[in-house]
Amino acid sequence: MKNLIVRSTLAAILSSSVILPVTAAGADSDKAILNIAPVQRTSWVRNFNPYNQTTFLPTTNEYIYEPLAIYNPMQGGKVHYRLAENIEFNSDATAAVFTLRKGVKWSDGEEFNADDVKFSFDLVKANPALDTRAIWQRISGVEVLNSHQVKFTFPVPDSGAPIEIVRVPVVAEHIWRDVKDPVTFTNENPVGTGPLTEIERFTTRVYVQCRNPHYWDDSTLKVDCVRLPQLANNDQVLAAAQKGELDWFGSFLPDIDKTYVAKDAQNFKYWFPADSMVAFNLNLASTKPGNRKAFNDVHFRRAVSMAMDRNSMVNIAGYGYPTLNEYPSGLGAGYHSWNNDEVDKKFGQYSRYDIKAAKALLQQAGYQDKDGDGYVDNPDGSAIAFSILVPNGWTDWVNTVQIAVDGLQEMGINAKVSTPEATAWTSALIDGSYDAAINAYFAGVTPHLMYNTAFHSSQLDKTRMSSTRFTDPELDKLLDQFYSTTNKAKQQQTMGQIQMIVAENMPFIPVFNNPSWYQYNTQRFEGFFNADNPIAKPQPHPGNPERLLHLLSLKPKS
Amino acid sequence: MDFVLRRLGFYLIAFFFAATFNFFLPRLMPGDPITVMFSSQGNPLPVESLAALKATFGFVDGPLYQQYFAYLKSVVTWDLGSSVKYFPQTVNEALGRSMIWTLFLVGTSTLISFFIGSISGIVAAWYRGGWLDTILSPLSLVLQSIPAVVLALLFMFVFGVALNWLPFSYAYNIELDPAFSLEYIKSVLTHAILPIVSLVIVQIGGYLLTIRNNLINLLGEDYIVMGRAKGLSESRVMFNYGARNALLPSITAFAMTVGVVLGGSLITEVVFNYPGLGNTLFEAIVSRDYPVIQGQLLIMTLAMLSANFVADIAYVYLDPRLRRD
Amino acid sequence: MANQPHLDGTNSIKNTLEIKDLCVDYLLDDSEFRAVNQVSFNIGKGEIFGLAGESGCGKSTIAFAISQLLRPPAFISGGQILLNGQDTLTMDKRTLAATRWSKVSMVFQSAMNSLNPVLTIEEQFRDMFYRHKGYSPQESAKRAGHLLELVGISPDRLKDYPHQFSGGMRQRIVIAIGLALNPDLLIMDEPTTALDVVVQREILLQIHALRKEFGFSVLFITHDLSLMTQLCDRIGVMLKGELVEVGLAKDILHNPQHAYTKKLWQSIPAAFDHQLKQQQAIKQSNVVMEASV
Amino acid sequence: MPSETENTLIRVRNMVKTFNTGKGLHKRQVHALRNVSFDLKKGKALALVGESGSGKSTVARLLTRMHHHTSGDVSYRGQDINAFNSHKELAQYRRNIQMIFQDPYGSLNPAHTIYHHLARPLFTHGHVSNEAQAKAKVLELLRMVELDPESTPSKYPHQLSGGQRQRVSIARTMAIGAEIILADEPTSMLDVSIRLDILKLLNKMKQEQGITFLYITHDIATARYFAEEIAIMYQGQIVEWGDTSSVIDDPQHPYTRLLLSAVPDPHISFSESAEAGQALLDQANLIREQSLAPVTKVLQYNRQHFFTEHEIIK
Amino acid sequence: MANFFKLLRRNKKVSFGLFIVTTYLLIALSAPFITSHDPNDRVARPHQEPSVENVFGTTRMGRDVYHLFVHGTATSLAVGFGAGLIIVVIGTALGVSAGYFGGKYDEFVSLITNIALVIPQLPLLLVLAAFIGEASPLTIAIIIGLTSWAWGARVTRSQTLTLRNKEFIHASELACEPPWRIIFVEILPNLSSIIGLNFLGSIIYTIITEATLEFLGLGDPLAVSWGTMLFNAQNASAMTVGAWWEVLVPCLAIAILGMGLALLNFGIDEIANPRLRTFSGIKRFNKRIKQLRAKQAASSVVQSSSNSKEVAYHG
Repeated sequence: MKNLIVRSTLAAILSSSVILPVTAAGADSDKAILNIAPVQRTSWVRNFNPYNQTTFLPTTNEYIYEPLAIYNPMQGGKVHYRLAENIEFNSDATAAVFTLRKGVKWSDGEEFNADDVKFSFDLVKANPALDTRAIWQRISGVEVLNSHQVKFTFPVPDSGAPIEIVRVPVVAEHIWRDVKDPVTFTNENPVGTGPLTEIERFTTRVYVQCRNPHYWDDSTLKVDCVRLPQLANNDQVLAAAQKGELDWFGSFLPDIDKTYVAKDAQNFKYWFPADSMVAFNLNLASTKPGNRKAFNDVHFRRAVSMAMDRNSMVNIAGYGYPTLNEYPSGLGAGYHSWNNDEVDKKFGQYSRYDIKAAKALLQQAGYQDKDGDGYVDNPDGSAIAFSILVPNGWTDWVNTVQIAVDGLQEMGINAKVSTPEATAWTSALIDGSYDAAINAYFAGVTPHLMYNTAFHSSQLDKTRMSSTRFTDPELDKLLDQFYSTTNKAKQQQTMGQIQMIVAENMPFIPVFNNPSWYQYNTQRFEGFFNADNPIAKPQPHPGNPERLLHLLSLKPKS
Repeated sequence: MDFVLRRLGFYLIAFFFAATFNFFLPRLMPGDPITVMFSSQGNPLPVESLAALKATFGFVDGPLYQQYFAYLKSVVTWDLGSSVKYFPQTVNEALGRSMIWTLFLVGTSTLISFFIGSISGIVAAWYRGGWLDTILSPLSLVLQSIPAVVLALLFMFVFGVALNWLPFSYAYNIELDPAFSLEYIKSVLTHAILPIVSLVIVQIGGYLLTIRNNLINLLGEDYIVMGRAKGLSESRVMFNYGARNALLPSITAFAMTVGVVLGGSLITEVVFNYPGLGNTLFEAIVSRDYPVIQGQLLIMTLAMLSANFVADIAYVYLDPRLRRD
Repeated sequence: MANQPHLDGTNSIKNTLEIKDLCVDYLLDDSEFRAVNQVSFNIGKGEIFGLAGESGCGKSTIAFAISQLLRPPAFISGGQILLNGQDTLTMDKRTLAATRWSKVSMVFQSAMNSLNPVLTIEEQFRDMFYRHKGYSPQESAKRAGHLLELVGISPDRLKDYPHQFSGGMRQRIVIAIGLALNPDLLIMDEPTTALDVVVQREILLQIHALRKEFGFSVLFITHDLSLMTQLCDRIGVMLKGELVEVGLAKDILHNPQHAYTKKLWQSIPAAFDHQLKQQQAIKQSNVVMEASV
Repeated sequence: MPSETENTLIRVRNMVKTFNTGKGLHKRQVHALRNVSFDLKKGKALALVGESGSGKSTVARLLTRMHHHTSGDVSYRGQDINAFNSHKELAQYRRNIQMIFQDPYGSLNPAHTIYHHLARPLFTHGHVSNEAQAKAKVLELLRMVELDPESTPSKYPHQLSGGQRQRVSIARTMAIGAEIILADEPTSMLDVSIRLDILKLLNKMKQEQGITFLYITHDIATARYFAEEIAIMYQGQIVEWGDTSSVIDDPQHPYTRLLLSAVPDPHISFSESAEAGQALLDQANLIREQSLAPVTKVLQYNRQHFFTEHEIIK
Repeated sequence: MANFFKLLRRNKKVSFGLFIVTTYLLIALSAPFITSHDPNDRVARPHQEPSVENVFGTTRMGRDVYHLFVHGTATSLAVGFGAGLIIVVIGTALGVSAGYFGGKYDEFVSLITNIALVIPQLPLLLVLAAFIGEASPLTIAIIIGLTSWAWGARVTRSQTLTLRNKEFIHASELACEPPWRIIFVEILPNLSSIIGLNFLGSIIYTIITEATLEFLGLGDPLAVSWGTMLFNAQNASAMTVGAWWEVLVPCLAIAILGMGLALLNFGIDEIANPRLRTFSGIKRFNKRIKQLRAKQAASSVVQSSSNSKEVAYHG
């Protein structure tokens, strides 16, 4: 869940840091310094431990620790090789050999080789706390074939494993083998393989990270340094952005055309491509019998879906930033290349707002107001009444749910909004102690991640993605099948079947895709990704490995 | 001395209560931050990973009494663990850094408002019914009832955004490194103006009214009339005879308001992105950073207790009747 | 006293205090209340003059008016207060401040309350000495020590705070402060009400003796007519803001003229045998007088 | 010791009261009363005279059982008052023994009308059963204390003068139906001209209704006016007691003499005889010190006049 | 009653405060009659300026600010009065009982009260509200009520202690009134101004605190109250996008009500202790003095006072 509209909870009508003009920053004004705001924090704490997913600095991944490769979902999962030159599967996709690029050096001048890779994976295995991506569930062994080849073996045929493997940071063995506790190690002076490894300035308020003297891809890199001012909330980001102090950032900005673009239409721009899918969940295992009965009826679910005024959700609750998702499978525009057109033809009507049809559908299926309380009941007379959970403070979602409730109420369904704290919302979704909720799904390199975490029976109770408790043996089989081959056409076909089953059963009710927050400023740099130049996901934040591609494509304006 | 010792004993008890309360507070609430943080991570976290992480951050299960004693020990040794959100930063580091700023805000604004409030309260009472009294007394009451939030927002909007006179975010210009330089100090001061002024306005009315009312109640006292009859100058009678005595009860009130000021400061810091305890606490609350929350509550309680203790000592110092030999 | 201004061409001033037609009003919410109504009396040099009356009759108001200590809503609406021939009501602020205490000092009603609780006795001497005489702290401490001895308190208690003294001692300290500048007039506003009779007697005897020694005049205010008659040379009786009778103490006792004065005497029961008899006699003579009228 | 008669309502023998004050290291015992003995006889007034702090008010508080005495025997009509433990017994006892307080401004509740102050005890003690009766009785009480029965009941305490309030207090004790009244300086805060009226009223109650009084005062003159018997207290001990006239006109104990010498006498002017009593005053501290010592012996001066001797202090 | 009106006329602060508070009360009570729809309905396009249809404009969500204000008034007042009631009841009960009964019980209550006083309020409330989650105005009222009684308890206790030693209480005890009657009939009426001050002060405190909590996003975002109005305005960066009305309306609503209650509070204080009055007579006083001086100056030419009154002078 990378790009929920960032919670704008903190106080300030509009807040700005009074920052000197960027050009005045530091004596090295001849350096190309890129001002980025990838995350919002109240203070910088010097921690460049790449395994510490929660607290490391946003310039650790990719910028210091270059990945082996980058998978680009926007290009249908295309591989951009970085430290690796090639990835080759064996015939049954139970192992893959990574061939490493020659001549790559660590920023301290030491040579990078296959031992570093094996060391890194062993490190993760030895310290479960570091294995936050659960990589050792996907792989069963790492073997150094020679100084430039590493072989990964998988417990089952898994052509998707490299996607996860390349997300594991590779660190320098000669540094890390002396680290006593890699879990609490803060790695204050990092040695990396990435483009920007030198910490030139560090305060709690701002830090500057500059060019790796030994970077293997030095000729492509045009940015000398990135500078990260500490910004605590959306309002501060906006204030800084309005002054043109930020070159590349990703934040929710209200009325962006008015508040940002209008200040300098020539240079201030944004692009919000579709990201993670947002859907309503009805808990098929609800503890309330009346609700459970209705939720398990696909007609009821379809009627609920048709009561969703998706356009208002996008335009009013979401300021028009999200991307409408009327795919009955929930696939969304981001994965359109995977789309099975048949699915939309067959079930598309159920994921479009049509309150009249919804009412008719309910009527047909026998839902009527039996007890005269003004709300429809099950055909057997048991009552339906539920609250839709939405995390408190996530304003755009709260408004979205309110719009949904308006539609449901109009249809005669007794639905309300409930806004527990995010913690309570998360745990309710994980353990299934809720009736209905709004939820967001993973956006992986392929749609497989979303479907697998949501509906594979092995995933039940593990994350909040499996919240609907919908499983299907056929679906399980198809999901397992998807990565058992490296054949793209076969995968496409499997994905088509998966979509069909999901759309037919409508276990979740997709409404829109979250926007990828991305704004940029062309006063000083050019080469930004945008709708006309859609190379990869454009956000600067650390969950997006493609940002390395983005960084490398930027160059100062002459 | 006896009095001071007795108060100290009370503060110990109060602190113990607060600490105990502090222990149970997060334990009554569902979920731990690790689970929450990782349940939305890219992949389901293996159980072993989760357990290992929990152990690292000190979220160990065990009988409640064991946890409690471990906690008490950590409080006594003031070893409050690490922040979850800003690991590996320790709670002490996080608090230490932000406390300085809060102390600066609260201290400066309290001193200013106590000084101005008391003096104008004394003058208002002395010349009761004069223009100062007629205007200031109801005005300060009204100001007192305006929430700190509203005031801070208003100030920020008017003087920061609309007029653009003063900086209204963070404690100093981030381009400067903290140093004992004129530039840095100037930056700190200009950045502090808006938060301090709004805090002063929130507080000043209270001081003004307390001391005014105290002094008015004293005006009929014989020793004040005697002071005047002695031919002493008006200001000498006003301050040495009137104010000295009227101040005594307001010292206690002064300590009481520290809590209110701390609260006001929290909000003001959040509004002005001031890097003090308020900001830290709020962020900790949002991210369920329990160690930091607990540390915050403890340190704020300590602040309250110390303020009260200082007030007690000041009281004994200023009121000879409490001094026992 | 030779350089005192002369009044109306008279060569010397006989009276320390002359009050002429003094009126004091209190401003109420929508009216005025006359607390002192056209009161006139004189106090001669070295004389003890008593002002008797019940609570609210205006006797304390007069005391406050003399050195201009009244605060709003009370104001002096007429009359003159001549202190050594100078009208205190028309004095400018500076002269007034200089006059206070050096010419008129006061002993207040409540023995417990007339000393500032947060200052030492020495400091309360010192600020006054400094203001009027410019004494150094050492000088003032020395003087203060003498004064305390005069009222029978050990000078080494100068560093003590008021709460460390008993009520009687506090009142003596106030008297000592009151005599510090050799004033012409000492105003004593019910100085002994809060004290026990024995202490009261001790203090008043002391005042009586000091007056002989220093020659100041005293304005003595009390509701206790017996006490007043014992101490004072002359007495004025007040009723509801007006002075209804003035005379020598003896005359007030033996030959009261105003009905109110008589009533006051009648409401004091006799304590001793000889008083009982005397009262009996007065009663009879009144009966005779009334009969004759 | 005082002689006993059948008319004795309250009999106090060797009453001792010690208070514990201070905390911790400053814990101290204060001996408020030391072996106090006296009788209250029906229809008579005993004046308890002393300086402030002599313990005279403590006596009243102990008699009303607001506090318990530390030791000694106190009996009401032969019954030990410490034995009244149940609320009912205590109520029975207190119905008979009531107090009039010194401060007329503090003894009436500013929030209630005079009617409330008088009617409440009537109901509480079952003297009346309905409003009409209560009204009539209140009027009667007000007439008895010479207050205007028409306008007074609806007034609030702040609308009355000090003397009027004290009359209401007296009426209240009547409403309860007390046969013993402990009057704690009932006139000391009143204007001189009113004092005698109040005393006259009390006197009338004593004579006409046979009410018994313990009259606590520091004013010798009113004691003489009102009380048949007098007891002089100093620092928790009674040092001299007996017939009022005998004690006042012929004092035996040095402290009594000191006290009496200090009583203002308009006939003895300072300027004429400033030295009057000066000899005694000069010894004041010595006398005080001696009188503070425990009593060792009681001497009888005449049939109804006793005084004490004290431990000799070096 | 007549006295009451006389008092109002004389004390402009009280009457002005009373006017404000009454107006708010009227708005709150008549909310269903002076609004036409649910305040959460989206009735217009987002951020419409104040106009005839939407007198206070609309919010980012297209809700009518006037409707939000009216219903918010009801919520805020209910929360304020509710918490005020809880605070007053707990504070008075503890304070009076501790002050009256004294002894070990008093020591215990005082200890608890003093501890509650030295624990910082707002941070605690923030944490509590966050942990409870989805804190509705009712929940907020209850937690504020349950955590804010200490000041009232302390003041009431000390006042009760003073009363306890008043002679009229002794007299009631001697008259054998039962303790409950002494507390309720004899003591409580004399505490009315303290209780009133506590109540008004608590209302102000609660309304401010509720708005603060909600503003920080710790309340129930669906509740219609001034705090959530501020929170939503904040989230929509209303000031930045020029929708000043969305911020100004709740700000002024809170500030004006606060002012009204404060004036009322001040008035009660002045009535309870007339010495504290800001003495409006000073102007009159100065005028009167001036007149007198003028008159004296005029008459000083004519030799004064032949109209001395009759005084019996001896000798």
